[in-house]
Amino acid sequence: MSAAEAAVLPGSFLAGGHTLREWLITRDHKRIAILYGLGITFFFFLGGAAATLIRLNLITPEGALLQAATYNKAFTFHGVVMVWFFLIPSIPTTLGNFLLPLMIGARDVAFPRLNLLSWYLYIGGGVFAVAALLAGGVDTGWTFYAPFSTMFSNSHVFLVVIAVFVSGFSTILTGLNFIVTIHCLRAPGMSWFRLPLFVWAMYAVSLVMVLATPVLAMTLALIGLERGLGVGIFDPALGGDPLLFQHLFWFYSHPAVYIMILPAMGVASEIISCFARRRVFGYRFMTYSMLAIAVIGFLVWGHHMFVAGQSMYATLVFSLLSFVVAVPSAIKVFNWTATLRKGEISFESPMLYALGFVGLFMLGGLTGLMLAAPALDMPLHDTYFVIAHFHYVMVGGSVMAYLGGIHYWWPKLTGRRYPESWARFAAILMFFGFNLTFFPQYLLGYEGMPRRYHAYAPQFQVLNVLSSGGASILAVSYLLPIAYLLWSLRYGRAAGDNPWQARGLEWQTTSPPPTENFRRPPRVREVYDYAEPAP
Amino acid sequence: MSTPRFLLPQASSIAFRIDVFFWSMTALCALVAAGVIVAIVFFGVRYRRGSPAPRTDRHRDALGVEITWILVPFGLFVVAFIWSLSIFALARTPPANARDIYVVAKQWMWKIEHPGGQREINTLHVPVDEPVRLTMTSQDVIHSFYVPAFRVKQDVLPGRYTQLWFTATQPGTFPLLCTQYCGTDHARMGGTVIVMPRAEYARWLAGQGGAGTLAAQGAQLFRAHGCSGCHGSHAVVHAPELTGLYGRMVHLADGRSVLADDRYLRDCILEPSAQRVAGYPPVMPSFSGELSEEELLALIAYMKSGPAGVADESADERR
Amino acid sequence: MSAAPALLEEQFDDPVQQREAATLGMWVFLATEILFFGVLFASYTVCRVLYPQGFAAASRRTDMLLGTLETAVLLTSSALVALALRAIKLDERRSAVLLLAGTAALGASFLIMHGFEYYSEYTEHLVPGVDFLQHGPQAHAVELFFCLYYFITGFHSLHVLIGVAIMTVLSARTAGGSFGPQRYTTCELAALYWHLVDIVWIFVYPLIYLVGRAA
Amino acid sequence: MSARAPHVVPLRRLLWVLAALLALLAASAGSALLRLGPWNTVLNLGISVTKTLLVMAVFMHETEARALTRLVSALGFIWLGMLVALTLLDELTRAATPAPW
Ligand code: HEA
Ligand code: HEA
Ligand code: HEC
Ligand code: CUA
Ligand SMILES: [Cu+2]
Repeated sequence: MSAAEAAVLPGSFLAGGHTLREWLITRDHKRIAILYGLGITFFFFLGGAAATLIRLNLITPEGALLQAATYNKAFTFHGVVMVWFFLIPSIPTTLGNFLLPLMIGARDVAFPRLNLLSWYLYIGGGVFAVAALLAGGVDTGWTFYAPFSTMFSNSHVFLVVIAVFVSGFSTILTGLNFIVTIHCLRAPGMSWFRLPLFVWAMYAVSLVMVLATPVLAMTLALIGLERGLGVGIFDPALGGDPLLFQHLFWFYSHPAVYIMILPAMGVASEIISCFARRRVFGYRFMTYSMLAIAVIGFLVWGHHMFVAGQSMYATLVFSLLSFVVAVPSAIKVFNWTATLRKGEISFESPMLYALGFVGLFMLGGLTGLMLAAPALDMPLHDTYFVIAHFHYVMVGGSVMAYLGGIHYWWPKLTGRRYPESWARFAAILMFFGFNLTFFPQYLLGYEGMPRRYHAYAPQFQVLNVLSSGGASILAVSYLLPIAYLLWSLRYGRAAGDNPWQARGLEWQTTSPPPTENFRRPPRVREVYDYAEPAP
Repeated sequence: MSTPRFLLPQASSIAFRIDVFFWSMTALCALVAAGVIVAIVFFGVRYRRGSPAPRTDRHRDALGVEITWILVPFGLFVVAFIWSLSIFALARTPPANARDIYVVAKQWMWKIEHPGGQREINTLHVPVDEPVRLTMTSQDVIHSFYVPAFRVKQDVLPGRYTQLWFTATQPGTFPLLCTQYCGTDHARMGGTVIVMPRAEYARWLAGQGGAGTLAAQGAQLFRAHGCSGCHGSHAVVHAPELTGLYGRMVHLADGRSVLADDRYLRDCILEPSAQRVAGYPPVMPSFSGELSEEELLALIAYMKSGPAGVADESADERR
Repeated sequence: MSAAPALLEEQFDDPVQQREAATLGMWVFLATEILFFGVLFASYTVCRVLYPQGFAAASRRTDMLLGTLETAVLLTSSALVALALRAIKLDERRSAVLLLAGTAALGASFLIMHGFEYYSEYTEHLVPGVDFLQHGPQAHAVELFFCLYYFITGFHSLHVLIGVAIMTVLSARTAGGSFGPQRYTTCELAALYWHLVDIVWIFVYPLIYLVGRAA
Repeated sequence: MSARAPHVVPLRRLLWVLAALLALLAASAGSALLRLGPWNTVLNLGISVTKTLLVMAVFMHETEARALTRLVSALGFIWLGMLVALTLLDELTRAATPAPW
């Protein structure tokens, strides 16, 4: 960063305090966001490296590249890292940390020290995860199903459990911090229904983080204890119930998928509104639907257990509730579309990412609906159909939105513009690479190719090769932004305070913002006030 | 299934129904998705920045529209839910006349036992056009029994019985897969299901021999483990008659009534204290740890084998 | 005489806002605590529903007298913190110091009593995974119960231990004049924490010690 | 911490609550020795809930708290309720093999 800082406004949060030490003890939410950004990028590429191994191995039906045990460790590590060390913290801790106080007109989050502590916990958890990898890896799948994880696996389950446990506290503290910040630190005049949808998304996601993560932490602690002691409550030999583990795990992990998608929804709302130059259609419904997702999302976890031996009554209820939770998502998709109507739409790169998000999230969500029907889940469960479903929502949805947000707020973060045509190219390449990678997996799933297989029947090869080919395109499209964003730090032209003519409070301060965020109190107005000229 | 082909065969009675539902859902989703994408493209072009399209009244919300697109999807979801459930209910309700076959999973193989005592590993022979009910358990971790051509799948758990049924409709050979991650060789834990015409199947069964029927093996165990010492008709201990027990409702000491199914019999043997039968002394010991999963299945097959089976053996007890 | 008002951190506009933020944060934290323990209670519920008699038999093996005594101790300590907070607000520093020290002492005595319990269970071979030797029809369910017993009470004792440490420090700091009518948020938050630890025990008590006592 | 004097709970109220808590403790210990069947558990949990409400209302000052605080303090319990309820929905209805139709 240091090269960029010379050109940056004096008094910006990037200026002053250049030493490593000053960064590592900072309490400025903006600097903490940057620290998180570094960690998250690292883990994304680590998880991506594991994905590379997976896709390379699956080019041939025999799985020639990796041995079975190694393959199992590869996808486990891929899942663990991507979920807990990349996607769950991604948007909240980077964009959220940076923007939340700015958007509500505050000087910082409510508990800056806690914020820094969260980062250290995240890194501490990450150290354990990497340690587990170096020690030889773990082979339970990211779901840690008992009794395999407790009594049978002889890999480093313990280290990974600690990794996730520790990073769980980071998530909890971040959520707690955001909830209190939004409740207590809004600028005068910033009423609830003037909050940008991104802030609402942060609020909803924080609720989920705070109420779901403790359950995961404790459940994994039980797994660790059971492993250590050789007995425990999931142990079928004692009459314990392995399905109890699945209940507890999915009580967290289904809401966790909404931890991954809600922030993405918030980002998309900001971008679409800005580039359509129009108030988000159905603003209130957008807020209610996010809260509905956050709450109802807690009541659907059993749809991961339709064929696990769950009772029929439970299946019935969970299936119905899974359909119900799709309704608020439908509202959102339709409202984004309607926001385009009568807009003045331009297609800068953030908008391309946002529209890509809407389309791919929709496709992933719709296949989620199919899985929510037990009659279809019976053949499709634990096949590549499920893999395709969740990569559509998580990679096509959340990662797209995350990158869109990075591009949209890049000028605010750094004061620089990136090369726009490269950015558009990367976005479009990503869209194609993504579909090529994951669409064939729907077909594989329908055809009956199970997941977590390091070798497969020969008739699946064509589709698998297509998928691997797509993954290499995808890899390029992820490396591109790294390259041109880093380039822009040094050579990008100055962005000005509000390059997109956007309306949020964060655009009323300088780019990059000063340490205290606002030099003079921002003017709070109706949200997305594109009918009026920019202040 | 040696030749690669695109569409999976529909080789069970339920497969067709599931496929119809699958493609209907796919069509519905595709329609909705196409609608949204067309709308995005249309708006994107018509309202691109600088286009002359009229934009009066643009910042308005519309309550009616919102309500519509809440209620219409919800309605469709309810329809899908009911349709799905009607199929799933069928898929989870084995017909009473189903042929029983027992499955024991372990890392990384499928062990199959037929009521006639025939055993096989990683292959399952079934007759065509006859409902088959699998009673499954695992010796170690969770596995999942999946036959793509039949569109059926059920996890197989340690310490518990789960059930799966199907009626195969086409003779042939179909892959059998494990779909619950179970350790290193999860991907190799496969096998085949061989569907045979009935006559051929009968011949196959007969040719397998086996160490006596499963029930007969069970009868042996019943004596070897001392069950007959209490449950035999001449035993001194006051213990319930097991004749015709299977399928009846049993009244328990704690006031509950439960159906005497496979699971119940298993629990009675392993954890008798958890369900004491009303009116008997609580003296039956637990046999957990003494019997393997296969032996348990044999005992249960024996107790299920009807009044004749059990009565004969108690007659045996007269020595 | 009384402590100066707390420093205002830069992100807050005024002390009221700062206090509200701290209190809200604490309550959110307590909600997560409930869910931490919640996993254990939910597991307990499931296992007990599966093995009602086994759990009754196992519960009879616990020490009801000690359990009851421990409950009384914790309830009293909870009242003491409430009184201590009141004393701080009224600027009665001496009694506040004593009350906080009393809370810590009661917490410590709770832990000691629990230590005795653990020890006697150890001698009775009731510690799953370490030394568990029980026979009889319900042995498995008893083992399950004692797994949960150790998870729940162990996790709870950890909380008590942390609470004792906090109360000791607060007592010392009160003596040093850190708190007073103008400055008591820290104490208030610590008190909330202690009450929650108490509430958890209020549910542990009947679920662990009182099952099947009448049979 | 405003200029106003902080709110103080009357001494007597605190002592009364302590007395009530100890009395309830005695009640639950005593009732556990009576043969009430499943009602033992119901009664005991009922007593626990009462004690909790007392602690929360008086010791934790919830009677004077903002609505927001009360809501947050209920959240953990509500979510725990959801976890237990839906898990039990599975566990309690599982043994019955027959489908519900
Ligand atoms: C970001 C993450 C994310 C998101 C948002 C979702 C969203 C949804 N998911 Fe997904 N899911 C995962 C991540 C996610 N999922 C993961 C990681 C797994 C696998 C875990 C594992 O086993 O490893 C999984 C697995 C999974 C399963 C279990 C599959 C199996 O293992 O057998 C099911 C089953 O019901 C399911 C359902 C749903 C549903 C109903 C939604 C809904 O929320 C989707 C709602 C959205 C829409 C429906 C689209 C927009 C709506 C419209 C355009 C409306 C109009 C439509 C009509 C009128 C038809 N998911
Ligand atoms: C949350 C996020 C997330 C993300 C972003 C991704 C991203 C990707 N995932 Fe992953 N995936 C999961 C979450 C995620 N995944 C989960 C939870 C599972 C389940 C695990 C389990 O079963 O337990 C899973 C499982 C999974 C499987 C199934 C494995 C199996 O069941 O056998 C596959 C197979 O194709 C796959 C592929 C990919 C690909 C190609 C990408 C691509 O999008 C990745 C593209 C990125 C890159 C390719 C990085 C580019 C960088 C480089 C190329 C440099 C690399 C450096 C070196 C090689 C030295 N994933
Ligand atoms: C010491 C005597 C004794 C032995 C040995 C014994 N049982 Fe039992 N069994 C009983 C009694 C008494 C009951 C009824 C009380 C109860 O449910 O525990 C019973 C109940 C049962 C039941 C439930 C019957 C019903 O009506 O619901 C089954 C099934 C059963 N036993 C099977 C077996 C099998 C199989 C074995 C051997 C592996 C066995 N028993 C060995 C005494 C015994
Ligand atoms: Cu057995 Cu996978
Ligand atoms: Cu889910």
